[in-house]
Amino acid sequence: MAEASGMPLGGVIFLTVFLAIFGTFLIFLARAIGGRRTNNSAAKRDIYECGIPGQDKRETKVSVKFYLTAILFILFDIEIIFMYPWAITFRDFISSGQGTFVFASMMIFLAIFIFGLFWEIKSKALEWD
Amino acid sequence: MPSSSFLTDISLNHYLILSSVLFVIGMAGVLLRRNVIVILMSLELMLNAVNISFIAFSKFTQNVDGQIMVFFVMTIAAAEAAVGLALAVAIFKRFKEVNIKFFEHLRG
Amino acid sequence: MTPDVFLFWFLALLIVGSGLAVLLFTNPVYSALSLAMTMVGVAAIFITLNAYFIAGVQLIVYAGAVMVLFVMVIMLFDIKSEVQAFTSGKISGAMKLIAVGLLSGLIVGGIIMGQKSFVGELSKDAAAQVAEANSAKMKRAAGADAATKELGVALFTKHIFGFEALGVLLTAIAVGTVALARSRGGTHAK
Amino acid sequence: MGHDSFEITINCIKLVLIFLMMVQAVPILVWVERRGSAFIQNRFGPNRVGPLGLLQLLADAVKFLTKEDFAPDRAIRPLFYAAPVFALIPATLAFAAIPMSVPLEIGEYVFKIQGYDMNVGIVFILGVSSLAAYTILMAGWGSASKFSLLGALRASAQVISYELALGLSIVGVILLFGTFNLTEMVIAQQGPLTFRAFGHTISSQFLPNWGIFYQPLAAVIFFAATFAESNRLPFDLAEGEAEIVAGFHTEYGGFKMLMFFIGEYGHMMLGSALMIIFFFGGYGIPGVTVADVRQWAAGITDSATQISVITTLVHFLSFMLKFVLFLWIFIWVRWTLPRFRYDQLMDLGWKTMLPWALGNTILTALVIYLIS
Repeated sequence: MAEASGMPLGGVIFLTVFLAIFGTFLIFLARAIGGRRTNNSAAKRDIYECGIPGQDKRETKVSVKFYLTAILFILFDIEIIFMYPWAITFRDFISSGQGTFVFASMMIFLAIFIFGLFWEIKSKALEWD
Repeated sequence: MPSSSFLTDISLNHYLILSSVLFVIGMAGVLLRRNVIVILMSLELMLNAVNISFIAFSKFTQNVDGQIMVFFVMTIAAAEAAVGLALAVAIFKRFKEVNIKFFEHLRG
Repeated sequence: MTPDVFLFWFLALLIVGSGLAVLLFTNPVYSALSLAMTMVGVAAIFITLNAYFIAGVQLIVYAGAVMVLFVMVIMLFDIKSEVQAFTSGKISGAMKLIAVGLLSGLIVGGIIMGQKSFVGELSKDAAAQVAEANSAKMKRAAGADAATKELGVALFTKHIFGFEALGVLLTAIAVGTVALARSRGGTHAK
Repeated sequence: MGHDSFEITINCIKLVLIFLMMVQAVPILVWVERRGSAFIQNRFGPNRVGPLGLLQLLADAVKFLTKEDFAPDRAIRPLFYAAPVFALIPATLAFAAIPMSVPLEIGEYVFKIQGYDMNVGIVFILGVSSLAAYTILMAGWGSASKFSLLGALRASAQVISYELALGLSIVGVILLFGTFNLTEMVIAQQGPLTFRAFGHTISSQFLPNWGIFYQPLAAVIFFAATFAESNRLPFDLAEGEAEIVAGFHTEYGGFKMLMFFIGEYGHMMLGSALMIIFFFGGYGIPGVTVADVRQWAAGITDSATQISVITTLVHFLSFMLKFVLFLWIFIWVRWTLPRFRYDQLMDLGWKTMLPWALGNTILTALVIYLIS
């Protein structure tokens, strides 16, 4: 029992820890080997900009579309996740004679999904200009 | 009773204690923090704590219903986060404020 | 110390630590990132409880979608770290802390006291059951995702109404949030 | 991790080896990309250092290492430095779950040629690779530059938009195989192409039983979505010299930049590997089954260990051949197709690929329902 649950997870954790240590080591290695700062002007230490004073991110105007996209992504993502257990059991349901019922219930779900998607498209929530 | 068996025998109780500790952290967050977004995050923390105990019960009673409940809870939590953030952002856009104290003035 | 025990304590520490970090960081970006870490830890706990599919869903939905939305909103609207992150008022704050402490004491104490009653019996009975179920699982080890199939079957027979209702709920929320997000304030954040 | 310390050690070494393989592949891919683009555009490309310019890789690595480590004053240091480290993790974790060959049997030990066998392979891979959005957001926010922030928001919105189409196209694949497990999928794709419908069996001697013949639409959508997921042309809208400079890694240079590259190429490799597993028979060889290969190996040698080693090696080579082919397609497309505009990209993801993937799911379910 210990093996069944411990094996893949132990590998994942080992790899994560290894990667974190390895990555940190690389950063420090690059810091140690890398060249030293010779030019120490304010312009060099500033963020990237094409010849004018650097603009902080706080003055940046950002479209709310990004956040709307993220919200819609969450909702549709969950609906897609709901299809996974359905997809994996669909053949079993068919062979046990419940295929019609499960197929119909998923089609109702998909109809709601498609209605939502087309409403978003029609309401121009997904329009980028 | 912290004994050697408490440390080495992982039973249902361990998962329940973990779950309750996480729940309390989430509740402290809801009560103590003032930023609406952090309060929403603490709510997610509480829901996660409940999910742990659902899954633990599901395993120790060999009943898959607990997992389905978690599935539903996750869905509703995500929906709640979406609506909550949409509300917080709508208020923030208008009043530039995320402090929970400020929200008192929104009545009427 | 078997690997499972080590994993549990490691993950419990990770979860409680990053959960506390959510509470204690005054900068919401760090709070959100530590909450994402908590979510990943909870997913790992689900794997130790053999709920593989739910662990994956936890990663995809919570860590991959909900927390990304939180981080994105905090970055998009540049919600700064607060000067006064915690509620003001020493007395009310203390009262809240006491309430939290009492509740936590109650829960943990209740569980530990109740070890011999309901919970204890359950976990003892369950140990035998788990052994039984595991021996059954060994026999059909070929079907690696038997547990997930079981979940699917239960979802589409017993809980079919909840499933359809959630579909409606999600669509309603998709419509509602879009309406809410563009209600007023123009199309730009500032 | 295993039954005894020997097995645990081997499994850990295996994980490290998989990671090192990915890291080693990056400079080679960069070289192939530069030479390949030069070939496509009728140029020379790097050809001065070493034979065919191969030592250019080494020179580049040395150059990256000796660059000054630099962070802007306004940057949020913890996030700025953590982002490249995090960039390594999602792609590697997901790639380690890919089965690359038949298990190796030495004595009583069975070693899988994959990092770990998550029994919900696809769900695990999707979940882990969806964590890549944090790297982008951390880098964008940590740099404190407006170009980085805009690039990060663009990149993460793009990544999550295409995750929908990606996830939905996989539903058809799961319906087809009825499993989440990648190894079982590969096993299901062995042998000649066989359709079973209404009690008849139609079999072809020439074509292998690959997923692409059942799910061509899903394959196209999946492949296109992996391009967007790995932020590569024609979907590399996170970068753009004229608008947002280098996107979320504007402020990065030297080795930190290289680590982002490893992450990007890691996603490319993951996309190719998944493409092979889902639609091109995994490590299987067309027209030959694993049993055939084992029999052939038994004709060469008697030792059971050697038979197993040969079988594993042959299938590993088959996997690698397909893998390299798909990586080349990734590079080829980059230098052939023009870029999209951002609104076109979002339109393609939400209004074209998502409905088509939905249609594919419904069609697959309908066909499976009708023929059985």
